[in-house]
Amino acid sequence: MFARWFPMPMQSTVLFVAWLLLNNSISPGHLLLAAILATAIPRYCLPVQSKQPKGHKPLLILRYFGILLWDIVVANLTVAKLILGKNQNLSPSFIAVPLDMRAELPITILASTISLTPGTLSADVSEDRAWLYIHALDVDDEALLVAEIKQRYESPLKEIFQC
Amino acid sequence: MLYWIPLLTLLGTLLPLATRNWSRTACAWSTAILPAVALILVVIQSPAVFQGNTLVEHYPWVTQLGLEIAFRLDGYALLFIFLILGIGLLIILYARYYLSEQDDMGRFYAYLILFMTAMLGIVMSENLLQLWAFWELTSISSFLLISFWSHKTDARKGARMALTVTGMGGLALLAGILLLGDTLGTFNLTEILARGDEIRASGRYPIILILILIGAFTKSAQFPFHFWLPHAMAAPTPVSAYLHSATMVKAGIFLVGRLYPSLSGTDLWFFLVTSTGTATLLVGAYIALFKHDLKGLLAFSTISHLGLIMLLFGLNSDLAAVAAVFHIINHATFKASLFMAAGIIDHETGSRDMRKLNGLWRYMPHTASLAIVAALAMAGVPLLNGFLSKEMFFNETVHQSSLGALSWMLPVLATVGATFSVAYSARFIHDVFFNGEPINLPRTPHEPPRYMKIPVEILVGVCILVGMAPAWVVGDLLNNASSALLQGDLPEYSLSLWHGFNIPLMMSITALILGLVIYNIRERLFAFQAKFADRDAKLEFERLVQLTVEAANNLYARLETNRLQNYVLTLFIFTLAVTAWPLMQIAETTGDREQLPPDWIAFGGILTLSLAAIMTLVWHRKRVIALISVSVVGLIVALIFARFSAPDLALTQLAVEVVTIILLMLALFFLPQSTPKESSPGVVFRDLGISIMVGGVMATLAFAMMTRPLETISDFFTANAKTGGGGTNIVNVILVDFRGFDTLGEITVLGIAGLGIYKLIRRMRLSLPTADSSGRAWSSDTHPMMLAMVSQALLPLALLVSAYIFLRGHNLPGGGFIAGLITAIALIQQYIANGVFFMKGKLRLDYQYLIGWGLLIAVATGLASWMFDRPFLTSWFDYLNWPVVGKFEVASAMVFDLGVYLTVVGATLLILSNLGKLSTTERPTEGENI
Amino acid sequence: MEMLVALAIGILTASGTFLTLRGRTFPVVLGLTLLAYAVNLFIFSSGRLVIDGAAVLQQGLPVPDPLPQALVLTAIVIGFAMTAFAVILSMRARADLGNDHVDGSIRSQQNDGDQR
Amino acid sequence: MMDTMPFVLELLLSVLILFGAALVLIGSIGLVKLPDFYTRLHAPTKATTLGMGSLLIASLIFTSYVEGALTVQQLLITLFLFITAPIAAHMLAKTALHLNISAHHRTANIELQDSARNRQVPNTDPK
Amino acid sequence: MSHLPILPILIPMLAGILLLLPPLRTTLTRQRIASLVSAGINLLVAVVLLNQSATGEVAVYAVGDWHPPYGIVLIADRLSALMLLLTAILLFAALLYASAGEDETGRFFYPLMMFQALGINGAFLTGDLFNLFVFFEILLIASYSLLIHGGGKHKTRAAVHYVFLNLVGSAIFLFALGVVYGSIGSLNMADMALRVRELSGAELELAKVGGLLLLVVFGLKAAMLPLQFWLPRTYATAPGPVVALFAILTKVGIYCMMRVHGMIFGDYAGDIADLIQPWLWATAILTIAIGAIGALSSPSLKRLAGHLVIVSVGTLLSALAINTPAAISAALYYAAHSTLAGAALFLVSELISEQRGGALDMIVRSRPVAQPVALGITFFITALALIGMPPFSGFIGKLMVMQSATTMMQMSSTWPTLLIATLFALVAFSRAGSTLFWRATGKNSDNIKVSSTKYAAIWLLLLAAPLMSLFAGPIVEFTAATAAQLDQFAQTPEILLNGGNR
Amino acid sequence: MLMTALYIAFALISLALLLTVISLARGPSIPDRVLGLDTLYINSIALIILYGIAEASTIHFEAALLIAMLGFVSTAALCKYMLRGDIIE
Ligand code: NA
Ligand code: NA
Repeated sequence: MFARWFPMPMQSTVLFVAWLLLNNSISPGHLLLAAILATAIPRYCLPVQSKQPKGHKPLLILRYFGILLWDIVVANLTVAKLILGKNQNLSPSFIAVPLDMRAELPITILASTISLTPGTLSADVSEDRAWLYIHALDVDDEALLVAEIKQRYESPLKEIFQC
Repeated sequence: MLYWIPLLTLLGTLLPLATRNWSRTACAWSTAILPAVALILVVIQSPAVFQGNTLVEHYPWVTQLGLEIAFRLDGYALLFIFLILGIGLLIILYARYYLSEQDDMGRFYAYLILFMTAMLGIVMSENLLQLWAFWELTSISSFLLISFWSHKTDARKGARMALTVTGMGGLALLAGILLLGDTLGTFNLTEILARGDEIRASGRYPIILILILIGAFTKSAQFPFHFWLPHAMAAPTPVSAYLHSATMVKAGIFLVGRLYPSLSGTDLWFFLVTSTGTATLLVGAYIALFKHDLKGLLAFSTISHLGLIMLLFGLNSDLAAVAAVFHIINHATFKASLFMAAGIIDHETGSRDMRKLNGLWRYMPHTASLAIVAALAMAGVPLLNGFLSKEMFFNETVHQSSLGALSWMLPVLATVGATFSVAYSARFIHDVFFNGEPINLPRTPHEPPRYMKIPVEILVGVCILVGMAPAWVVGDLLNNASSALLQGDLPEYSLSLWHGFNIPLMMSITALILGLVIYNIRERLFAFQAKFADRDAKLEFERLVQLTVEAANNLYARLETNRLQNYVLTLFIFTLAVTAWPLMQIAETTGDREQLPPDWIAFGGILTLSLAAIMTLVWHRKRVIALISVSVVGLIVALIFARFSAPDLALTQLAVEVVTIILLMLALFFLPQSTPKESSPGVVFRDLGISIMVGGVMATLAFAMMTRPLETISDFFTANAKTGGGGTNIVNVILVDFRGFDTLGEITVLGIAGLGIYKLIRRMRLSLPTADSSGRAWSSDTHPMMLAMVSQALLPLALLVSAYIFLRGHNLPGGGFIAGLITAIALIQQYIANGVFFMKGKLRLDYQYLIGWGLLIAVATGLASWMFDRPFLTSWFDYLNWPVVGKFEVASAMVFDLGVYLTVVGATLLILSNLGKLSTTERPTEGENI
Repeated sequence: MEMLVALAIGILTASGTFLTLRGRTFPVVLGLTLLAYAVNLFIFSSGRLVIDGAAVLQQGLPVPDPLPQALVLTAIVIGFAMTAFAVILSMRARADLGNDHVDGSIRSQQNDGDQR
Repeated sequence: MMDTMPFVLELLLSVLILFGAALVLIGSIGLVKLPDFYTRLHAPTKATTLGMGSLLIASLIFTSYVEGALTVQQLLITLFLFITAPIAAHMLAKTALHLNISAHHRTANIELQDSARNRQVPNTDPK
Repeated sequence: MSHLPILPILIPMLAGILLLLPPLRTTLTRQRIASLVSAGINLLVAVVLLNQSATGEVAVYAVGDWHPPYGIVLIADRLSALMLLLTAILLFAALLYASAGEDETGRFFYPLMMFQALGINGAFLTGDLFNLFVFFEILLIASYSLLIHGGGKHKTRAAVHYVFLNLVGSAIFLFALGVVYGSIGSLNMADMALRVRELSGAELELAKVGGLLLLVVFGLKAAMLPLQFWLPRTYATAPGPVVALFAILTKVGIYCMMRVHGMIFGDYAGDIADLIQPWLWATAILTIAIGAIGALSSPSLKRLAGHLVIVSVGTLLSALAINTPAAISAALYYAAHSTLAGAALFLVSELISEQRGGALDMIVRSRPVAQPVALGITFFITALALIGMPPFSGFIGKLMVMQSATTMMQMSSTWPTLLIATLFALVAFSRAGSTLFWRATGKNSDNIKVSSTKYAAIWLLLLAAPLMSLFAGPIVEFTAATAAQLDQFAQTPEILLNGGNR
Repeated sequence: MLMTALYIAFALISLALLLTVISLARGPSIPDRVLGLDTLYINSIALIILYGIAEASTIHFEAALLIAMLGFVSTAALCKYMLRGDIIE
């Protein structure tokens, strides 16, 4: 029943909140509208959504985003410094990160995370989704970087999506 | 009831068509009926006319133009009517036997009667404009008659020549008539004839005279316009007999006579008419002698006699005019009979070449005797009608003195002309009927069928009767005609055979003797003539026309390059041309409205914009780069709108720009990636110059406007947006309410564009590039995984946003259009990220229906207001207050905006999704159309 | 400020004009797009410039002339429809005529088979 | 209303604004300055996220203060940016790899470029 | 209240929309019936409107109930009624002709024809300058789509020229609107006419620029020299029934000059009076000349027809240049005549080209036409009408135009051009006709099946030639009254602002 | 103080705008230019946000929102174009 009305509860929630954010009001009228849209839109979009593993452990999710935010702040400052510094001091590098996850959504989130955080940028994923190629702006120790990515981001994601 | 005369014949054109499948005799009879009735009608009317009355009838047509249906019957007209109908009937009888089985007789008779109608119209017209109408009708119907044997090249060419020459004359005539009418303020003949002095006094007289005479001269084949007539001989002989004896060529003569009272009596008249007449008389007579073709000889003799008549009119003497009228009668009779005789000969021997035709007297004595009498009349032998009018003619030439000391020239030239006419008449008689045996004719000659000769007999009879007892036979007719022509008392003249032994008689005798002499030494003359290249007028004319056409072609080809670049350039240059002058009148470009201070953003923004625009211009050959630059321009324009308090514009501009870019990318995939360097430096320089000027003009205009205060109607909108339109977003209220009609039209445009583009795409067959411009194969990763993921995730959000934009549009920036574009873009993003296959059938939407429904909803909203007896698109709104939900607005404008939304989504997706299909197996299939 | 906007209009118009005078469809389409931008700014400017104006009815703020804005919106939409048609037509021309010249044939073989 | 604004708040806003603007500028500087495409790619994707972030927060605080109520629409913009920026960067990198745009010569394991382009497992043997 | 004035817009619009949706879109038969019916109703409405306007009544319909000068108004007066009737006749004839097969060669034919009519009718009705632009765009986009109906190289090639040129034209139209609004401050034509009298100094000059830019736009629409080159090829390639409807397009341009320039920049506009006349003199004469030359050099009958359209445009322009009520009246009569006869000729050429195999309508020796008599007569009448030969409408029209020239200067410039053009047309037609019908070789293909519907369509148009001539009296009365009414509007635009009059 | 900060910020952003356009003009590769365009979108969002603060109005947030969305779409489309040529397949 619930599944039929809210095939994608996650999205529905996001939409519901987003609507209130947009109008920034919690008047009954808007609550009603939000509810309607949050129900209608996902039902309409369902066909164009490919099947993805569900996320679990909401707390873990929140924690993950917390870390992410903090890293973004740090990342920006480091990168800013690098940009303003001398180009000669840069030691850019391509790095292949082995992946333990295969599902599309987690990989996408991981890749995005990497792109948003310290001097790293997801370039591409190997066809078998076993390798994530990233470009780093300035690395001295690749192994360290890879390890950090895997434990700081991949493992929580594996936990969240249970894959 | 005069109008019945032409009307009957007009109806008469239908009978032969109706009876074309009956027996030929029946067809001929049914053709003859109505003209005969018309003739009877005329005869009934004639007594009144013979008492010197002029019958006139007016019926209003386009009175504002001085154009009315007006007929006139006086002696002059009566004479011509008798000729037209009388000879016409004889021709019908004659043609019955002349035409062969395979000729479409019905069609022939129809044309003939149509022509007859036209002639009657001319001679009976009381209104000059109406006369002109019939005049043109003769040109057209004669075109049909001459080209009757349309499979023959020379028939077609002869017909076209006649039409062109007489048509040209007709146009000159029209100008003359209009000028005349403009001078007198009327087109009615009675008045025009009465006010001749006014015309002659007017400064426009010379122009009027020349224009009208051109009309008359071309029609009557006067030198130098005579050349078309001989080639009209390609027509069946009955046609020649009719057109070139009594009717068509006489139309010009008729006109000159008709307007004689209004236009004659001046030296200019004398000079123009007499000289033309004389030239024609001589040229015609001379050439006639050298024609080996029977009809050719007759054609030129016709020209010559027409010249004679014209000459007479030119003499500015009433007596001469009488002589002219008399000769009109005589020439009609003998020339008609001669043509018919020639036709018979042609018909029975299969040849018209006088070098082959010899000694026919033995084979067809009856026809021969008829032809000989007629020919003698043509030669002006005593006791025949031709003699009388020629005597009068000589008499007139002798008694005029307009040339002062040189007045003797005219009689001499007249005699020369007469001499040659004797010569060619002699040739006609001797070469054809005597002069040994026929030389290998197609058929052995014999007499024609009985009834074929009757018309000839009648006409020849007339020739003799008139010749013997002129006063008794044609006296009254001539008197009436002449007095009607002169519009006054007749001069003294007698129609007796014997005026004593006077100069004219001597002239005649001289002409007779000399003529025979010339005929005897003709061989030497032929040899002499042969020295001159025989210039074929038809070829000359064809060449002339060809040259004109080629000239037209060249000129047109030079002007019409069929190159878009030239068209656009012309457009811009013309734009500059018209705007230049007023702009130069503006003393001070800067107005006195207080200007805004420039600031950082504006500066940076405009600089960026300019850079981007110039980049587009500089790199327009590297297409992708140009594309990117254009999108920069679009972005900045949007920012400028935002900067100057126009958020709606900013939003719309942004959305539109992205869709445009996507569209351009889709197109670029199939188009060359780069533009070749084609324009020469000169061209580039020129184009740059023009562009800079255009830009300069627009910039100047903009600046001049912006720096001046302006009182507009907009305060009304500001004042009424909330109260009248129910919205605080004035722009949106204008769009969906104050000027909702524009928006309705605008989405219609969008919808139509969708349909049109769909049409374009359906039959499109493009080959897919397998590699990019640098030859690199495309990436194997058709739909990058992460992009697909995120796009899917964004779709709901995007839809939410568009819902948001839509709902707030009435009071805050947004609205149906922008919402529609956002939806469309969000969906297109799915196509881009996931591909057509993935999307196929997943969105339950028929975009074409979407357009239809969108437009329908918009229109329906407009129509709804009819129920409240308000005009189309009258808006309605109210504030509802529901429990829980609270107070909210409902407005008809929102329903309208929904229509906008749907149309936009439909059109955009119809375009883009179908365009996407181009490259996939989803190609639209041929065949099914609706 | 007015001067700057006028300048922008001028430059856009000039570039657009120049591109519409080119011989291939794609640059012409780009030119038309630029002209459209120029036109929109032009009409917008005919309502005079207002900064910090109220986009929607608010108390005490200068209201910019809304009519030109509405006109521009209509113009933008129509311009979009027209550009779209022009773009697809260019593709169709390439497909049917084998080249992307605005005359459907390169200068050398001008007017070929165009005698109708 | 700005003159009535408490000093601390104003200070905070000013700092946020300047910080954000500075970061955005730095992003663009990087765009011009950095040696190769892949390094340049880092500049906007990063510098801007935080730059935009702080600007948006500034505006969030400001408008909330002006309207006298919490206005949070800005968060939605931030959300959009944070979702799209990395993917845009990814697509650009992917494109650059496909177009064989060479990395700066001092880039380490430059050979990975090829395996990345062909989306194969890495072949780390130096060419 | 009466919604009559807006019906000519709503009928085709609704028809067009419904033809896109089931149940109408599903079968061809339904489409044919539906569109012919709606065209019929449209014709009926046009007749009613004409009757109403003939009484001198001017209906001003305020769309959205927003009164002038603020809202958009539709003006149903004599002029618009006349033009609407012409369009309605053309539409009906074109659809009738198309229903005999032309409609199967591509999609959306009927909806597009309806939208085309919608655009034209709107242009003839609106009293608002920007709304006029919108309707221009509607009729343009529809014409773009119809031009390529049926497909083929030639159509595409012509379409590229036509579309791109007109897109530039639309841009200029918008520039013009910008200047006009920026200097006069209103969009309602009547209101502008009033405001323009108050202008002076730079504002006045700006208004002039606007008015002249509008002349460029309308001139392009009307195919006025030097903006006429696109027309012959475009019209020659478009499908017959479509071009038949296009025959009114050039007149839209002329109409706009009468309406807009006549009212806003007309005789009573103070310092800006008779803005365009100086430009019209030269262009009129040259337009006639180039048209006549083109006619003489036309390789095909359709091209010839196209050039005759240009000649007629030139003739109309010369009347506008003379710019007296008499001249305007003449222009109106001539416009009506040339539109109908021109449309007929395009359809005739289509028929001819169907019957001559590969030669189509090219003026060259070829196999004879299948129906020499029926087709011949039709062609002959059409030709006479277009050349301006009595007794058909062209003759009256030419007389009117020539008589409207009163001063020696006017006569000496217009008469020779007109008469020479007539002669050229005569020559061109006699060459074309004798070649097409007489210079035939081989057998005609008997397998050609020509439906009588097509003849019906043509004769529907062609009947105008004799009838307009026969009833020229009353018609001229109407056109004269129309000219007078236009003059009245130009003098006292208030009439249109106070909701018309009786 | 806030006003001063704003003006400085405006100057900085305008500078950023110019730098971006320069890099866009400089290229050298097409991805470079696309990157420039993408950055330009971001910069203009910043501009609008600042402008919103300066004007003390939220009227332009939709514009910012739209730019955020549409910027991504066009960047993605351009990349797809360079990768596959055909952006909708
Ligand atoms: Na809006
Ligand atoms: Na709109």
